[in-house]
Amino acid sequence: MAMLHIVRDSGFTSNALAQCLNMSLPRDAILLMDDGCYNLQHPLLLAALTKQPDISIYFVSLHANARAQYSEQTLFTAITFDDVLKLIFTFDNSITWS
Amino acid sequence: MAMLHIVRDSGFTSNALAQCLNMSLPRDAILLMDDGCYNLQHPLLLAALTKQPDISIYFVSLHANARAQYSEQTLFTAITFDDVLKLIFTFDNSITWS
Amino acid sequence: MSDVTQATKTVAIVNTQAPFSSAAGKEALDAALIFGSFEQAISLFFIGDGVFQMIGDQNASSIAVKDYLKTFSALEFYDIENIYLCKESLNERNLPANFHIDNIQVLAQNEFSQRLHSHHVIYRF
Amino acid sequence: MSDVTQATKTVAIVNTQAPFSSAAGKEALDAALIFGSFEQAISLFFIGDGVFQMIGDQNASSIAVKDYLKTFSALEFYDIENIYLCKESLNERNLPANFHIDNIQVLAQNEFSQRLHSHHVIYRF
Amino acid sequence: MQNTLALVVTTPPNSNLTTSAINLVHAAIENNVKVIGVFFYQDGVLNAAKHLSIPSDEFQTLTQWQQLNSRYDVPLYLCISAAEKRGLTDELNNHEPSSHELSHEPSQETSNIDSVFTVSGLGELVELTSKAERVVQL
Amino acid sequence: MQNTLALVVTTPPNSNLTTSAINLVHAAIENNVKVIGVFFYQDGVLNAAKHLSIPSDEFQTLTQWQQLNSRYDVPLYLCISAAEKRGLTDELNNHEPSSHELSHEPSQETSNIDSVFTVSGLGELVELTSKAERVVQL
Repeated sequence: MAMLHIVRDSGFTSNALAQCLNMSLPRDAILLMDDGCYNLQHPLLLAALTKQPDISIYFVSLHANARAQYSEQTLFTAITFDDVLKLIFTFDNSITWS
Repeated sequence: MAMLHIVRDSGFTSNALAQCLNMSLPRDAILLMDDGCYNLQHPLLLAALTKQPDISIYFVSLHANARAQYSEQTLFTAITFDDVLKLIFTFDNSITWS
Repeated sequence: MSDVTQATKTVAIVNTQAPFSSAAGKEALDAALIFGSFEQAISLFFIGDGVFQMIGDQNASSIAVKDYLKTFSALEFYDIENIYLCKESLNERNLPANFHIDNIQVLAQNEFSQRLHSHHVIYRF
Repeated sequence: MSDVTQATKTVAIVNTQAPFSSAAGKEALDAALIFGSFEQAISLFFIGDGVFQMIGDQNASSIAVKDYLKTFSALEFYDIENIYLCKESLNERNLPANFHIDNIQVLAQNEFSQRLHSHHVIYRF
Repeated sequence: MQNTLALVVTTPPNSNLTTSAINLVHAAIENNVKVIGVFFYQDGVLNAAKHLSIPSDEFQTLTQWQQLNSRYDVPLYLCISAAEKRGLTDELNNHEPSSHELSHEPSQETSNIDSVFTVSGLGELVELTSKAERVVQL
Repeated sequence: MQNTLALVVTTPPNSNLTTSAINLVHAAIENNVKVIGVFFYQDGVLNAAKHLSIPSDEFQTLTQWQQLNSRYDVPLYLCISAAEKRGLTDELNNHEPSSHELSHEPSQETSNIDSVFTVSGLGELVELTSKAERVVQL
């Protein structure tokens, strides 16, 4: 089943991001929420773009903007809470890393 | 001034250990307490033994034993709570990483 | 996408924290046992510092922690048999495969992840 | 070893956490301001994710957080002028040296650490 | 058929992470997803503390939960075993207050849990998990 | 001259980290170090929750603090602003209880803070910091 990984922590402080990336499979998606948005600039996430090119990466734009976090990566998709809800029902299951 | 670094978190989950090592200077000491004892086997701490040979490393043996954590390193000193208290007054100041 | 019926719903409880400094491990086990008592299909996963919950020769009472680790033996009573532990997490911590309960399946990361993906609901502690 | 007299006691408050998800940053600032109001010699340090507290163009109110970051401007009022930020932490996070208050001194790790060591009491948040 | 969602909240009321959980419930309501229940566990139980005093210019988490319950009928389940370990209880006095006391002192308390929360056990989590089409832990 | 120590506790009562803080205070007393005060801040304020219900076979953190205060005169200072944000208050009822109520109902509560804790502000932290020879944050 395809899994939605909800990342709510900074990968610079905790290993939530690293663990998420270790557990993700090709059809999965990663959703950066809350402090997870600090990972937009994290080397591990940027490396995942080349290592796991099939994975989709989303971030809640409200949360990123509040933190003055931006990304030059066109492969990261900025979304709203309505979109988060759609993702929850699009994917088979979800895990929250925080 | 010589500083006592009290580490209470596992370096496998948080960056407390890494931050402590970044901030430690030659005459400092590191004290592993509570979940900090999981660092007895952490590569960063083992690497510090060669990179920062002047630094002293202590651990609360009660906390390490409760967690079934051991070390083959003779450079790590097992201590009691009475010794912790002595360290607090031996060093000029302390910082707690957790 | 939802072809899940209630009868086949499987639940995974993922443990990522060490046992003594936070209530997470105990509260995860409490939840697992309740799911078991309601005869729900439940699996336990241990990854990262969560593997410290399963290693042998720990002595919780010496630091005045009630030994909830002993309660893991109740899993068998509720027929909870899917207990998975991440091999890479063990190796990274230089831990031997010496556990305080039987029936633990040590899986390489990829297989561990595959098993996790097969569950309908996942709680992480 | 203790040649410290009360009159010369200096206090460092070290910030290691990002501003919005926990109360740590606000409670550290509350403490700093009280020390300042009692005319104690106090310095602020920002390292790791703590540097996120100081970067410009944040918008706390958009996520319904009361903007305690604005309160940092009160530091000046209490003559708290020693505000240090770790350069390596900034670089690691790919952040520009764009801050929401003035008078921040960006120091390389070693000098940052030397300054920290010179304080008698250190609180970490 | 309407989609159904259950939420498990494990973060305390003074964290912005809890604001995100509340926002997700609002998004669900606006998108015609039925939230069949919010289950409060771990440090999330602190959301039910009746006497939480947040400055009036800060986000009022408790007021938000109260509105979600009263306006939109979102059931809020509190895990009482996790709550009791964190100082919350619905048995402050182990006796029945007499009618005399009730008439004289309306604020006589037997609980420090806000009444909008349904005191529950982990069995409720099993129920929600089995009933909801999707479950999210926040 | 006797060494003096102040402690700042920021961990909650259901964590073994708090047990370590208590052990350090005991070690201080046994080694003739004077603990001039313990200041409870951040999540440490939850240690003062009066109604915490820990199963009797688990570590009774509150009882330990009570003993340190009553037997060894260790002052326990609670940061009230941090406490109020976490549901603790010493003003449950904003009126004086009448003598009638007091005689009839001894458990009439005006506070959910255990009486062994001294309700304080951050000024007390400044005081302890300046007075103690060493300060440790646990």
